[in-house]
Amino acid sequence: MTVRVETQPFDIGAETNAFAAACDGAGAIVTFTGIVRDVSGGLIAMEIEHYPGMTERALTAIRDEAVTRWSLGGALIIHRYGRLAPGEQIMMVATAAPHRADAFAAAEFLMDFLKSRAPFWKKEITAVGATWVDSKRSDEDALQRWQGADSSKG
Amino acid sequence: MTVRVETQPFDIGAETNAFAAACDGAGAIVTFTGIVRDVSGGLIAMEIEHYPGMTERALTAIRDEAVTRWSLGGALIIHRYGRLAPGEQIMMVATAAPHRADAFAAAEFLMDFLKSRAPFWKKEITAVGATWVDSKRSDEDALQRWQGADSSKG
Amino acid sequence: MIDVVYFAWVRERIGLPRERVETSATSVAGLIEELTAREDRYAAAFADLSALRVALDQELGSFDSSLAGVREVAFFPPMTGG
Amino acid sequence: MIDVVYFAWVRERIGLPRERVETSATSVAGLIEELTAREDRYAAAFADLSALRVALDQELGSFDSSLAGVREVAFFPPMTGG
Repeated sequence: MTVRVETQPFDIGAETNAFAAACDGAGAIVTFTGIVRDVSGGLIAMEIEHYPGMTERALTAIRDEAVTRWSLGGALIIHRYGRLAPGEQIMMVATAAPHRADAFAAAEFLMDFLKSRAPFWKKEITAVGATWVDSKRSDEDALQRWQGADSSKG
Repeated sequence: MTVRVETQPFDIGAETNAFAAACDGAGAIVTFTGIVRDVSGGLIAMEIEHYPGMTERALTAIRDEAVTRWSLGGALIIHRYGRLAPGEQIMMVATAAPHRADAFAAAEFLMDFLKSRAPFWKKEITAVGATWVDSKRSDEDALQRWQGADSSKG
Repeated sequence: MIDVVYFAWVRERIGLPRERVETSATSVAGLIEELTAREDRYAAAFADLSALRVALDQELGSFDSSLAGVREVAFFPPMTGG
Repeated sequence: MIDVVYFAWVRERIGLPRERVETSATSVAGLIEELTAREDRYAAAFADLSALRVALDQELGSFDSSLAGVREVAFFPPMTGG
């Protein structure tokens, strides 16, 4: 049940193995990894700013909510900040549950809340300048599916 | 775009890293790992039988269908057979896509089809005997959500 | 002549994984009838068709499927992969 | 006295990450009015409130939220984590 906010790169494979080893008895493990994409071909770096203090608080609240909604054997959130190169991992979540439906639902829930409710902001640095990444309407919409179902078991 | 059917254990972390490295340009990677669970407390081993030839054919067809439905940067299926101890990995799938919704949907699709359409059969060996695992109605039902949406992009 | 293969408890009930069968059946259902008439262990394996699945040359089929041109028929319970 | 913190383009537009503000405002909206009246850079940052989010003592709030007992107010654009 770990939440980490850090600057240094992490090893997806090593984190996945450590998570799986810690989740003794789980039948299903889902991981999601987000990677810096060079969509337009000129990306030099992505700078991620966050709100120290609030970030840890928000991630912990999101993780606790997921653990309450589904019977999870484990939940992990790692999110980096600072300057990242294209191809580097931005963040990962992992969930463990007895059954696959819960592990998948919890991982998607964590991602949807991370995207729009955790205080991170991304800036894309290219040769021609820097641009703050706009929030996506689709990310805000994705939160709707978790509303009004606080007591549902996925 | 790999499909592997094999007896030996695999390293989830190493497979995840190799998959991520091969999926250059992907923004989102989802992995699912299934692990032998000792539900009732007396499990000695799980024996997995499969249909050589048909298995590879079925997994490849399922993988190809996922690649057609979603714009995937990569898709991996590994499934073991033979005798497995509790806590060992049974199988894993991994998907890579530009966006998380596609990576999640494709991974769930692969799992739903693997569960009920790939020719594997599980037998649980306990101190009191051996029992073939029954197929679950919920697994068959899970397939329904993918019907009639062959041309949809998730 | 057709290859007939069995998996999981179907294999255990019939007592062998594979056999070559001389048959005049034209459909899967016809083949099942012939096998069932042979011996009790076949009758036991095919007693409840709703618990069985069939593949023809390694593609899922149905009990109505024709055997024309088919080299291998497989019988097994619902699959439990993943 | 209240700590006011800014992130992302709000921070860039206002030109500082954090300041202590002497305010008589009782709500977030009141504080924004006071800041907007100060200088153009504040007016620019707060021109479109629909593009802004607010947190009170590190919990998301709204522009209607009361400042009673609040030690830290943060202004930032919609979050783009993950």
